Amino acid sequence: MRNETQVKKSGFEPKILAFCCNWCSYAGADLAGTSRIQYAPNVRVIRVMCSGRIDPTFILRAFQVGVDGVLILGCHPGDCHYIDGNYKTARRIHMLKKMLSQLGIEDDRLRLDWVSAAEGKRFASIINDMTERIRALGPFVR
Amino acid sequence: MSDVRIGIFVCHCGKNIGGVINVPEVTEYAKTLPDVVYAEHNLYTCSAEGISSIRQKISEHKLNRVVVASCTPRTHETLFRNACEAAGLNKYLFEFVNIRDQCSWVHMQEPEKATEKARDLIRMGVAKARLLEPLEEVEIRVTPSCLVIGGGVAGMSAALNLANQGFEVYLVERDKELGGLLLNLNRLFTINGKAEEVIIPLIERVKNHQKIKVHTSTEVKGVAGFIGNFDVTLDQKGEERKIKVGTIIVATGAEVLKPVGQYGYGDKSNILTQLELEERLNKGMGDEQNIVMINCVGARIPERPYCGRICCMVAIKNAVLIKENDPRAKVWVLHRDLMTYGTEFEKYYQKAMEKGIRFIRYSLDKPPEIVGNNKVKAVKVYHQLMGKEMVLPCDMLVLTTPLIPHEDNQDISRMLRVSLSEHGFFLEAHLKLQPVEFATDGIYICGCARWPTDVPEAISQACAASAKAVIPMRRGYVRPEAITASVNEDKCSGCGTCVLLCPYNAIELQSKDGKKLAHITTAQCKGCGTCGAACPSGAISMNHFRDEEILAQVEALVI
Amino acid sequence: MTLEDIIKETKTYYCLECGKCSSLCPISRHNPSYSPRLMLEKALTGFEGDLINDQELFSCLTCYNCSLKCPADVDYPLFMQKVRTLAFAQGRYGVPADSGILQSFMRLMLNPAIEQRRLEWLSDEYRISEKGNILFFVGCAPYFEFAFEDFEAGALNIAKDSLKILNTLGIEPMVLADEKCCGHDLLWTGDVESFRKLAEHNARIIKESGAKKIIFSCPEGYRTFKFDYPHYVDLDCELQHITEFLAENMGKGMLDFKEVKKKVTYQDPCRLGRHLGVYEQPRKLIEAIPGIELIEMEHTRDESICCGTSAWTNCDAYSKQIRTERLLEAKATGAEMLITACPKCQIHFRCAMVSKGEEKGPDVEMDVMDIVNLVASALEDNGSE
Amino acid sequence: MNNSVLIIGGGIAGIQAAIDSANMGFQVCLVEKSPSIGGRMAQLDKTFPTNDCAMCILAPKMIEAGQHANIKLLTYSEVLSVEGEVGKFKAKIKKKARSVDEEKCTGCGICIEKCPWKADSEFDAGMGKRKAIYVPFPQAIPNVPVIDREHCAYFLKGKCRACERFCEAGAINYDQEDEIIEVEAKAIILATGFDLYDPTPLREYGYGRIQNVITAMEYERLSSASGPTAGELKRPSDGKIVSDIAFIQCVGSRDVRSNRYCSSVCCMYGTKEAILAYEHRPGTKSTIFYIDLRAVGKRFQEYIQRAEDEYNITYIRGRPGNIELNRRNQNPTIWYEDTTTGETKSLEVELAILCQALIPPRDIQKTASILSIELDEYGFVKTPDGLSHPVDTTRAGILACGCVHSPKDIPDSVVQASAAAARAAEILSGGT
Repeated sequence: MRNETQVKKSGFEPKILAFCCNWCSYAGADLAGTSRIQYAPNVRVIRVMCSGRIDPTFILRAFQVGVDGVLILGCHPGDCHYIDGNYKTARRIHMLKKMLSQLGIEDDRLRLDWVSAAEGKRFASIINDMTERIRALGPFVR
Repeated sequence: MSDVRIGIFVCHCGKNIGGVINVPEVTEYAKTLPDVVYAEHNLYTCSAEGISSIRQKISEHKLNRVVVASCTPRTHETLFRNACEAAGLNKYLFEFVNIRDQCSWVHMQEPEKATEKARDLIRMGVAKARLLEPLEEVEIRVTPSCLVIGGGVAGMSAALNLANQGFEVYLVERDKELGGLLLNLNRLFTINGKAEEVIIPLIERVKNHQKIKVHTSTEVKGVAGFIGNFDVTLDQKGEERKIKVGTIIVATGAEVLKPVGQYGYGDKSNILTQLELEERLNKGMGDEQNIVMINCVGARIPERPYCGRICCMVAIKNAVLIKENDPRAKVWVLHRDLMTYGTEFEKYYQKAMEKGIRFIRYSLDKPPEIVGNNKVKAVKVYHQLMGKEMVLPCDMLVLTTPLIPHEDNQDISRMLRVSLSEHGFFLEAHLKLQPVEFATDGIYICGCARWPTDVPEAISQACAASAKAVIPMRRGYVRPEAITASVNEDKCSGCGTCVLLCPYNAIELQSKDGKKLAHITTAQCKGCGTCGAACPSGAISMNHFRDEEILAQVEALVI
Repeated sequence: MTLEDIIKETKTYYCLECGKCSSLCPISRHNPSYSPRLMLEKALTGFEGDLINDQELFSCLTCYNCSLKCPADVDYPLFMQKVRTLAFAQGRYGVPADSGILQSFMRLMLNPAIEQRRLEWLSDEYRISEKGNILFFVGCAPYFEFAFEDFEAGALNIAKDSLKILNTLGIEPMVLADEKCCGHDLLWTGDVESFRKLAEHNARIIKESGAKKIIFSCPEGYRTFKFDYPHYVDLDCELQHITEFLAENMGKGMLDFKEVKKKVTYQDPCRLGRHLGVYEQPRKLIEAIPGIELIEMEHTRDESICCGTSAWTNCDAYSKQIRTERLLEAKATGAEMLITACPKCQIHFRCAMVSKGEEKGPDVEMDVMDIVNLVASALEDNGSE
Repeated sequence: MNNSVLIIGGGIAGIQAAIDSANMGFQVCLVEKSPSIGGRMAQLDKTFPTNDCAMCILAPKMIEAGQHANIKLLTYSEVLSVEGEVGKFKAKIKKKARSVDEEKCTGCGICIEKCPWKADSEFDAGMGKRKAIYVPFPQAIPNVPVIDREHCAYFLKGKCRACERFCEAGAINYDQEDEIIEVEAKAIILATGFDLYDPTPLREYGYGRIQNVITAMEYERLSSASGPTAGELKRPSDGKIVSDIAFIQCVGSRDVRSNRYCSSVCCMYGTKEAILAYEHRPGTKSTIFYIDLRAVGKRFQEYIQRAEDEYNITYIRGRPGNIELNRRNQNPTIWYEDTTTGETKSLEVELAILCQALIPPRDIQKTASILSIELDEYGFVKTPDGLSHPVDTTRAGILACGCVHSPKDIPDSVVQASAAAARAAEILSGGT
């Protein structure tokens, strides 16, 4: 699945897609901005109301079109604006990860994490960490 | 040819965006995107000039989708949506692209990469905007009346508040009389006034209020419908009656635990609960000289971990009354923590100490033991803070027990489709910020049915529940979230996955043409989209975040 | 007075059983079997016998460290004073220090036939008046002088230097030859009847003297006159500790200090400090002497630590530990001298430095001096000594 | 301006009362003395017993209040006088000069970035710095800065004007003056909350003298991801990240020398803060000193149980006597009696946190005299009969909710806020 000849890992800039829920993680991403915390420019955020909205299809489609890594960011357990949407996401992603591993897709390419509206710094460090991990893995090739 | 006409407005936000991102270049790029017919950049799109430009360009270029690339939807979406609406465009045809908080501000040292990211984000925004659909905010009429279940101090207070605001109230009480738990109390802390002096006038006011219809000896037998339109069946001793209400307040209270089998309660004649002591105090005490009270009987134990919240004050109140009645009497209160929280209760505790009531701390590891056969003669207690066993002579043992939920809370919760917490009390929508609301719109909760409360707290909660109930009734309609889920009945298999997942009980399976199909009560849907993500048949569509829209965004990420 | 009365009077019923008293108590920190809180618990639960027979009943220093910080406003030292009265009535009086020699003297004084020769030390260099407005209450210094001869208690010098300073200010106070013990120690060990007799005697002779104002160099006498006498006798006089009086009159230009190059630290006596609230005047006085550098100890003012014994009772190993620690704290400041304002503090500290045949502990040697002696030694034209 | 309900105080109680009243259809004027609404809750890291992030649940309410068509926000404003009676109150409100034009300001923040002058941040409880032109915190509503004229070089020395130079919206206005606004209201809701007890007078605990003795609110800001240390529990003396800490309950509460009442929430917030310490650094040991563990709310006992079982938190029954400083390592040493064993001991920790009392707002006397309402012996707002009118004051038409009545937790404050809105609605409907 990896094309190691085309791009040298060192010069590779991964494209990462992040799904953020409106109430916690998207607000946390905004706070990173208002706090001017600098992080890797590799992520593109799609806002949804709740991480519970994220259909596995979206993630699979992202890999299909050549996104190198997908991040799902929700509210911390117990903090969900919609009572318990994030628990449902957790279960769903857990299942999806098992399936992806069957396909030989590296575990690091899909990550589920929690960011609160007060955690601008955490948001930034997750993005940086994800970017580095994907950079190390190299591009995901269609 | 597509008839989609998109207009894009890119904001410099002074230097905030423009200082990092090449805004003119991005604007030019935006013009090349499919269906984009117009693009401009503004120093501040949110300024008066920016807003009027949006309105002007909508009509000038017959725009039917608008994209603003600027700060964050969390603070500015409403503003831009309103600008669209003012120009006659459905506000859901607006899409926000965040190029400041999540782009220029966080990549200040990398202007080129930030510009590239802005291009990507705008492309993704346009991809979604092309597919946006207008949404109608439907209005649901709200019947301006409320059903209050429970005629105790909470229920009556809620009813009065609603009725005084001019709304019709059906107050349903299962007992013969209004009044609830307070009917059995002697005096009320911390004022130590007679309970009847509070409850009787309240009952009179409720009974005499022309807006309140009191139904005693009546139970709620069935509830159907949703906010604004509940169909309620009342059952008065077998006689059924149907009413229609817009809102429902649950104020069914709680009951005092009877500690059967504990410390010899039930076997020995001189053991009472605090509630039974109230009656004795009301009628007149005997000549008991040594009174021992044990707190936390049946509370803060593994089987019932919660604290009864008000029991300490009940014990203090009755201890003081005994002492005032006969200053020679000795009163011991055995406790595990005195929960006299706040200003008034702590003072109440101090007053009791002044009066000579003595408090002894015991631990759950070494609970008090009683001495005596047919009657309690003494109580043995290990004084935890002296490390010493004491034997207290005892003419009367009083057990302080917590309020516990009614057993039939279960039935009410099923009927109303609201939840109970693990303790058996009703579960609010959010413990901190929505303490008197249920997750289901239009149904509210107050008083001891939610959690043990004293009288002022019950009244506060009753008024709070009334405040929530009155909002839709005053308005006369509810406009539920337009961003909701909807079911494509042709695709629905009736599997019920969504029904189980919905945190708001907004989905149920309904029979239609011989098939079981998911039906979403739009008025109850909050738009989280969990159902849509899980629907195996792809039958549920989440408005404004439809699969097509999100997939288009995903696909646009990579050119 | 019953135990219940005591509970009411001292507001013990408010006790939150929080243990703040015990955690602040200098005795409790060393002696695991003593806890002020447990004393109160015994009272509140009606274990009167246990309370009265408690070995530790007389260990309390009545230093007010606990009460001053008590969140429930319980007057624990007063509680002790009153409960000891109950105990005394049953023949309990703790372990008197020095075989009870001082208590014996106090009680001997009760004998009306006794004719004291307590002013023999008064030489001509001190000017006193037969009649006047101001009375100097000498206190027990003459007795202490002999009782603690072996480590130079210097108690009498306090009396002498007090007079010297007053004279410098142009004051020639009355001193009374028939003055008796103020009764402080008897009161605090439960002997109320003896205390009453001493109080009555002192009140009578002071009234006869016509004094309008009494100056004390001993904080215990001051405290006793101020807070305890009013419950037993009627005596309408203005009362002042000599440091208060001097601080008040310092600015009048009559006290000229010469330079004393010394680093000193100051021990707040419990009575003067926490009981009476006199913290600033002694400091003001010390700092008025040129060349003196006053360095505060870690625990100072209202947080100061007691010298370890009160009322010549229950002076035990824990008492010694307390004062050893206090001396180490004083030394840690780098000061050369420890100044105090109570003759008993001085006696107790000096005692702690004497190693009576025991294994040598930490080095606690340090100069100790009463503030009165310090001030007198700093006066220009230092004639005496 | 004609408003139906005047609400004084823009913390969670005031915000909730405003939103409820506005949603009922009434015109609301919400007056807040600081530059942003949000109040004390905005300062909190997380909230017990759910450990919700405070800002996550508060910010949407702030935005709702800020954007509601029926709510007029007057921040950085104070009520000067109230005349009239129920149904026809007239209030004079001083809108203090922000030195920034609210209409022109876009909230871009460039002025703050460029301002060279700093002052202690009130929002960070003095643990961090802010600029002389500032918004109290990033999520502030309104997102319009204010020039603190006491720290601004231009106002002090007549030089600088950096903010003006960089503001492209031309919103800086040094000549702006205080404005007096008259507001008519049929009912008034007082929700000015509480202040925090300053433990300096309790010298035995060494606050102000021992660097590693801090207050609970200071801890809250240290713990907060948006705080001055970005959520790292760095102690003040040396920036060391702590892993052994202690909390002292009833500092300024249940104490005749400060406040005799119980502050209601400290046992719980202390527990929460200890749990957060563990979450920041698993394994962290916390000791909580208490007298009575007052955990009376829903799920509170379970919270305490979890704290003990899962978060390495030890509860010791005993109110410490004093805190001493270990000069070698700057650790505070806490002296206490474990009252369940009768032993007097000491415990050395890396950081000691004083769970300070909630006290009436420091200007409550002034507020009370402006509104002609009575206060109780502690300075909290008195209810008319102590029982049946829990959100009323002694004056008809003036209601009160939240901590200004007595210390209480967030759910109870929110309940009272809604209740006050309901009572106001009753009054506005012609009832009593």
